[in-house]
Amino acid sequence: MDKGDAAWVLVSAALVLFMVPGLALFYGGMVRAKHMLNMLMMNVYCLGVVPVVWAIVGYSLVGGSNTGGNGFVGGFDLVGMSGLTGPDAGPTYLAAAFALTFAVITPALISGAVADRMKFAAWAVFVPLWVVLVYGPVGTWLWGGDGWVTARGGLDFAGGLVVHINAGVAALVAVLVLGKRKGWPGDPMPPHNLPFTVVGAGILWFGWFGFNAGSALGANEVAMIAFWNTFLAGAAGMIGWVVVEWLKDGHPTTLGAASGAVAGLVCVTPAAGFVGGTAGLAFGFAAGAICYLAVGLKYKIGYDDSLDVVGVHLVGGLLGTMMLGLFADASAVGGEFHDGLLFGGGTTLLVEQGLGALATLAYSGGVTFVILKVIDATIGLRVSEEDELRGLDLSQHAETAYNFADIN
Amino acid sequence: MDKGDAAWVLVSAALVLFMVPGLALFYGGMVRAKHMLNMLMMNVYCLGVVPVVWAIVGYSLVGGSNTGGNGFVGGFDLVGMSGLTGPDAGPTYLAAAFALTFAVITPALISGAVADRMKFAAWAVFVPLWVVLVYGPVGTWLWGGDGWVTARGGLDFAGGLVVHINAGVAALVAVLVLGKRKGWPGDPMPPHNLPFTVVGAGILWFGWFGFNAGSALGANEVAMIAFWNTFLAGAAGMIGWVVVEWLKDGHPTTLGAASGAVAGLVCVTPAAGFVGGTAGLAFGFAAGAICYLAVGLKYKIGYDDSLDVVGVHLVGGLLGTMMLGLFADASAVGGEFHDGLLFGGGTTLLVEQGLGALATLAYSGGVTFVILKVIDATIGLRVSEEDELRGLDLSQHAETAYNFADIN
Amino acid sequence: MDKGDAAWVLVSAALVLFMVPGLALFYGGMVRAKHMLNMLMMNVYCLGVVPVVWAIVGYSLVGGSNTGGNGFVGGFDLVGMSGLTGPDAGPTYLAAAFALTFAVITPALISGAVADRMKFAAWAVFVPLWVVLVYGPVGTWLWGGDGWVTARGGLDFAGGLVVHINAGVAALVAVLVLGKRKGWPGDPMPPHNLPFTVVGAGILWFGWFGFNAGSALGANEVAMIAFWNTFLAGAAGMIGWVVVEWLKDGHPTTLGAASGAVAGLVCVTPAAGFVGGTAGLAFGFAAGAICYLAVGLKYKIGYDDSLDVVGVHLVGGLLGTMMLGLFADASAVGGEFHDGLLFGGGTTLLVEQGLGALATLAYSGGVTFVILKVIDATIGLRVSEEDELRGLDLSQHAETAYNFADIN
Amino acid sequence: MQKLITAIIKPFKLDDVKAALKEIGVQGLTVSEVQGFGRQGGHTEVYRGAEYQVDFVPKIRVECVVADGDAERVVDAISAAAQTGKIGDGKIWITAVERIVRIRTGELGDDAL
Amino acid sequence: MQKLITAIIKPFKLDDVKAALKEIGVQGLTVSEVQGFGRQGGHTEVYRGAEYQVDFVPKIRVECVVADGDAERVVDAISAAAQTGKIGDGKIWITAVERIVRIRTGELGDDAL
Amino acid sequence: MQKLITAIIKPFKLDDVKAALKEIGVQGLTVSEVQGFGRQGGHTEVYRGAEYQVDFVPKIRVECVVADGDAERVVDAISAAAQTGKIGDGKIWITAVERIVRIRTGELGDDAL
Ligand SMILES: Nc1ncnc2c1ncn2[C@@H]1O[C@H](COP(=O)(O)OP(=O)(O)O)[C@@H](O)[C@H]1O
Ligand SMILES: Nc1ncnc2c1ncn2[C@@H]1O[C@H](COP(=O)(O)OP(=O)(O)O)[C@@H](O)[C@H]1O
Ligand SMILES: Nc1ncnc2c1ncn2[C@@H]1O[C@H](COP(=O)(O)OP(=O)(O)O)[C@@H](O)[C@H]1O
Repeated sequence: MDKGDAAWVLVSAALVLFMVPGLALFYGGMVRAKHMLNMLMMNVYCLGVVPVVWAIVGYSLVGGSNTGGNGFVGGFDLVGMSGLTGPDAGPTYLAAAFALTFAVITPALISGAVADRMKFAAWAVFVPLWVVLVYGPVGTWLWGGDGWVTARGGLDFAGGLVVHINAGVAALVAVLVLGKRKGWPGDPMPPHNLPFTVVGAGILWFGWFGFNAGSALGANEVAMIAFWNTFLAGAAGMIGWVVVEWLKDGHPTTLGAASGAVAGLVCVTPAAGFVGGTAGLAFGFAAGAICYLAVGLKYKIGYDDSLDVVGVHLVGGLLGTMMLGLFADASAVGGEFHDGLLFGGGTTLLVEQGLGALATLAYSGGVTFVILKVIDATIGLRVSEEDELRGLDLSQHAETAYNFADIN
Repeated sequence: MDKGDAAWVLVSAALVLFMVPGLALFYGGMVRAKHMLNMLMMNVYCLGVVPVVWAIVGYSLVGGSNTGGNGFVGGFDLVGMSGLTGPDAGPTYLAAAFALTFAVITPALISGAVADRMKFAAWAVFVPLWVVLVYGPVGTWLWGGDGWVTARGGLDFAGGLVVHINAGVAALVAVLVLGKRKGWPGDPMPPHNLPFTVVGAGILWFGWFGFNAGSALGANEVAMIAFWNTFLAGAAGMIGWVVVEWLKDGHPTTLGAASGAVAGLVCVTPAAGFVGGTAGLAFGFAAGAICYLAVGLKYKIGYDDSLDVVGVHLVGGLLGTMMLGLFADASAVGGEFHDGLLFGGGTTLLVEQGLGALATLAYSGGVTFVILKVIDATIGLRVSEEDELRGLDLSQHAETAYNFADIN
Repeated sequence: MDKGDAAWVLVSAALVLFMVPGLALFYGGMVRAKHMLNMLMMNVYCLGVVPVVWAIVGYSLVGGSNTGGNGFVGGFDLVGMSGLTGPDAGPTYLAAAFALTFAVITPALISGAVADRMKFAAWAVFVPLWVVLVYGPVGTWLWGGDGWVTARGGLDFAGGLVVHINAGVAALVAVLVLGKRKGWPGDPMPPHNLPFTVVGAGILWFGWFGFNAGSALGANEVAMIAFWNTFLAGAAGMIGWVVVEWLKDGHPTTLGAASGAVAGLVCVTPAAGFVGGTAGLAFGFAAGAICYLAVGLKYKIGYDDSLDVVGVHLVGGLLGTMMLGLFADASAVGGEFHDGLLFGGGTTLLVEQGLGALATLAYSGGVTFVILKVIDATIGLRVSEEDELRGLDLSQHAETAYNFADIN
Repeated sequence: MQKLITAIIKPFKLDDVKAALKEIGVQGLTVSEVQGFGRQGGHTEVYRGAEYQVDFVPKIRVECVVADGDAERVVDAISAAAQTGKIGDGKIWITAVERIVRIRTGELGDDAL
Repeated sequence: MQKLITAIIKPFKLDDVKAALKEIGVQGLTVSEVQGFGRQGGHTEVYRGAEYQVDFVPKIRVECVVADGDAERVVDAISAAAQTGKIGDGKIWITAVERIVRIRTGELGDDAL
Repeated sequence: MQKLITAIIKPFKLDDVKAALKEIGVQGLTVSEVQGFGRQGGHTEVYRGAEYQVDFVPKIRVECVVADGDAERVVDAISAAAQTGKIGDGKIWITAVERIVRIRTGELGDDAL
């Protein structure tokens, strides 16, 4: 493996790992203080349990040889990292580590939806099950040896389907199964620490360069273009969201700026290495404006998606996946894939993108539902009303986030 | 492009981007709680608007062909990133992204000076205008194709002139135009969250390795030397500031340590790839001690530079730019440029450094003044007294930074 | 130097530097609010003073030619970075910078033990003395030209001995010399800001990739394997700690998750490039469980190790150093060293590991004791009872960490 | 003469109490965060295995100065709104106010309310 | 006998009030952060498009125990210093103190002040 | 009739005061964080060379409603527990409570304590 490529992938894996505490802060700042540690814990727990699962079986499911070559479920030949020995195995370890960071952050995204009411024990069981039963297969479809979506020509550069639609639809199912927080939507539930949310978004953006440009798997031209697109989409996402909310609500908000940047980054994720020029601006502006509008849906429809995982990740992921059907431009990046509608490729790619999205929605939504129902029937999904009121920090973790008053 | 070089520049661009939330925290910790989000927002907004401007016209102004070859104003041939297609364009996208991070952080530096009293709408208009009308040209002088300062032999490794003097003098002009905060200097305005300031400084230092060593544009020997100098100057800056304040005020302060490190980093910025050995210590100690003394000037002269952008960035930038006239050492780094006075180069370089500094002071100061006056006459620069008292978070953004009390 | 290698080491040095503010937050979140800034300051001060010492004499002590070739004390030929000139010196500057980051963070680790009661002036003198008199020699034993431990076959990939046992035993000696905090263990001293602790742990983990995988000194296969092991051990450390505390105390805690991850990372540090497969999980689980139990010892034995530097770094470092005697596997990583007991190497390596550990315990413990006694006799080690009660922020630094109430 | 009504209530009842007072015509009140100790008992926190008993429970103190004749009604309104029937609902007490001034206008007595 | 003067004022007036009290010889006082509800009205915050009405306004409560004969003067001083003339300036009320002790010395009554 | 005992004490004495009150049978109390100004004097902070005088010292306010006959004993207990003998130990004052209700049960008077 070229050492320049290795250096960039090493860094990228570290950057994506760093997104997890970033996400924890981004989400944590938005919950009320009494639920803060639970939100952090749901995220960092993914950093604990997923690597264990990954080393044992998860990586094999995505990176191993395809079972029966059908492109639907991965293989078992790398279970326990078996057979990896000697320095030649280095690149495989690196690939496993880079892929692992994605498997860590995807379930972590869901935590924002179920915030403030889920038993930690339920979450502790949910995450490894979901990674094996949902993330593993969907990852195989796109990024495994002969994933069926990829084989048909569907595109997902860094995780529009595998990460954002996948986590987003799981989040939607989870909030429907879990039910609303006590008091929602009547009671005010303002963010308790927006500076944390802003810094969290900053860390996410920083890490997203590893996520998107690292998905080029080398310090190559595609990485450079993906870096550029990621930069533009985050920026335009912020501007798109802030402009629309300024016009609609009368104020440009800090939370809006942070949310818009994340929306833009989500949206460009499937496309980062497949478009050129200033296309990143289009993905960003569209995501900023549309995700802003989408987060309002929960009040109209009545599902309590605490921190708008549906509005940002599901909607942003779908948007980016479909926009790629318009903007994909093989010549701009020197790749071999169907061009999008706007670049003379007709509707072929659009159809494949839609098919991949639908399959992900159906599979992830369905299996997530089953996992949650099983957990609910055994461990129970929700904390008691009293525990919810006291706060999940005390009830689940026997801790409080802040103690500013010194009394000794 | 060599992949090792590419890997380092990709990382460096990400690191410099990460400086923006770092700067937001560094500054944000110093303001009062009711202005916190506005300070964060002024910074992150730069991450939103500047990339949009950059993709459309900004990069062309600095990286495009020189208009008429006069070295004063950049070209328009890369407007809208036109003509960049195919994988060969990769390195240009990377160069544009790296340069963009500098264009983002430079106006962000100014926010610390105008803190606590500027209308957000005014800032929203100021930033893109300033990037195009001030940053673009000054960037061309040094780093454009045939910038006139560089052509004469003036040196600026990573932004003493283009970034720090440029932003510093703009900050000075801005506070003179805006006027003092209500109550300054009589009322106490203590920092509201010094831990944020310390972490912010840590992030800045971390990112500064990308800023300075990344300016070598490759993983080469100059990058290594620049990394070393950056490390020493940050450290010596901290020690310089803390020792002087300990002697003078009786206490070594955390804010002093953070400020001194930043001062040292500012000062070594123009010189990082042009000096060797332990010269970084000299830049750091000088900056720590002198910037500490410089921040006291505002009370004597009577300008309200809220967070000492003048004392740290203008003074530190000038100091480093001129010290380079003493310490530049072509043989130490294997470069081709005038040696400084101490290394047998006579006063030639000193004169060129002074000329570049004066030109930047005059141009940036003048154009900034005009931009602000125009905004004042149209949108208005300052919030009302009542809005200032309530805090900019509520009045400009309809948000509050912290809600520690859970009442439901 | 290969540019890919250079890129990775540049990044790694930056990552390890970033661990210092990470450590400051990790520790800072655990102290009471009135001591917060002092904790931050003890850490960032290391970033100030150690580089100065390093440029003058420290790097020479570890990286210079061995004095008399005895492998016990380093050389003086690189004092003041003398003789380093021209671009060829680049890699030496880079090596010096990377090594420097380790010399910065090692004394910083000790700060957690002496928290809440040490005079800042005493700490200011302690750090440079300790780096020269303790860190320099022990570093030479392992990583200097012909260090005696390495020469005998002892292994320390990234600092089990040099960093963690070294700092850990110094911490133990320091708390014994300093004495307990007023009120300990009767008075409650709960953490004041666990979100900071969690983010700090996240930054530490992120930086640890530079620490461990960077110690391969290139973007090579060993770096990839070290990266993988670091990932697994941090994860398994978290799970190990949380599972044991959940069983024992009834709750999975956020502080436990953060602490366990750090314990796992500590434990794998000496081994990261010497083991393969899923061995990282073994190091992590063992460290998580055992360090959790070890932190309880202070209440039984009665030493006031404020933030468990002994329980985590000394115990975790010893554990990893000895486990390496079991798990070292030269063929797994393509290295040349004794295999561990489990891989057919017999007890040879175990003995050498034990010898190195004992020597470090004795030397570091002894010299630390002398340094502290000398400081106590001159400057005095402890603040007055009244200063301790008011808080070290006010008494040592004339600052307060937080001002949330706006009164003007 | 006026009365100062001081109520210690559960934090999540503040909105209900405020609404109830508004309804009966109370035009102003002052609230603060306090910590209560009483029958309700506190909770235990655990940090790295060390248990730490917290006896205090977060409460809200509501203070309201009212005209003599309104005191009864105000106490009843607070009582009704703040009651959950579970331990820890809190107390309401009345003390006598000798004089009250509205700073803005200098108005005194009931006019100052 | 002493009086307890309680004043609810605008936070930015605290320095002025303290100075005014110092000037007329008051030697001690106790302040706390409170939230006021009254005519002044609150503000609206917006988070991701959801409006959220905050009825409370930050205020400072100043408490000062003074000798019977000083009460009038103290109320006047606070009133003058805290007045801006705009809605929300706050209230001052007086209650009777039956006994006061200085903990340090055990001194009682006016000597304890 | 009951008495409201208000004590301003040093924060690190809260545990001792609580224990002392528990010992003499007090079953409930309410505490809050306050800032005190008095003889004790504050401290100076320095930010980038600018000195900033803080006159206020953190204190804890303890409020406890007790039966008429217990007031004396409670004041003595607090006084003993909170005393360090150094400046700034604080004050205790007593005011009369006209009525007290336990919200949970509606109990009145001493039964509400
Ligand atoms: N004697 C008292 N004086 C002052 N406050 C009290 C007193 N007793 C209780 N409180 C306050 O009332 C709150 C509720 O009291 P508690 O005994 O827990 O339950 P209940 O109100 O159901 O009797 C306490 O947390 C405390 O704040
Ligand atoms: N009846 C009351 N009891 C207790 N506090 C009150 C009362 N009325 C007002 N306040 C306090 O006084 C503050 C100012 O009152 P407000 O009605 O807003 O304006 P003004 O003082 O100009 O009449 C309120 O925020 C509240 O803290
Ligand atoms: N007249 C007063 N009214 C209300 N609170 C007071 C008064 N005098 C002092 N205090 C409170 O008591 C605290 C201690 O008073 P201080 O004068 O510093 O010391 P001491 O209690 O030893 O006389 C002050 O910080 C303040 O909170």
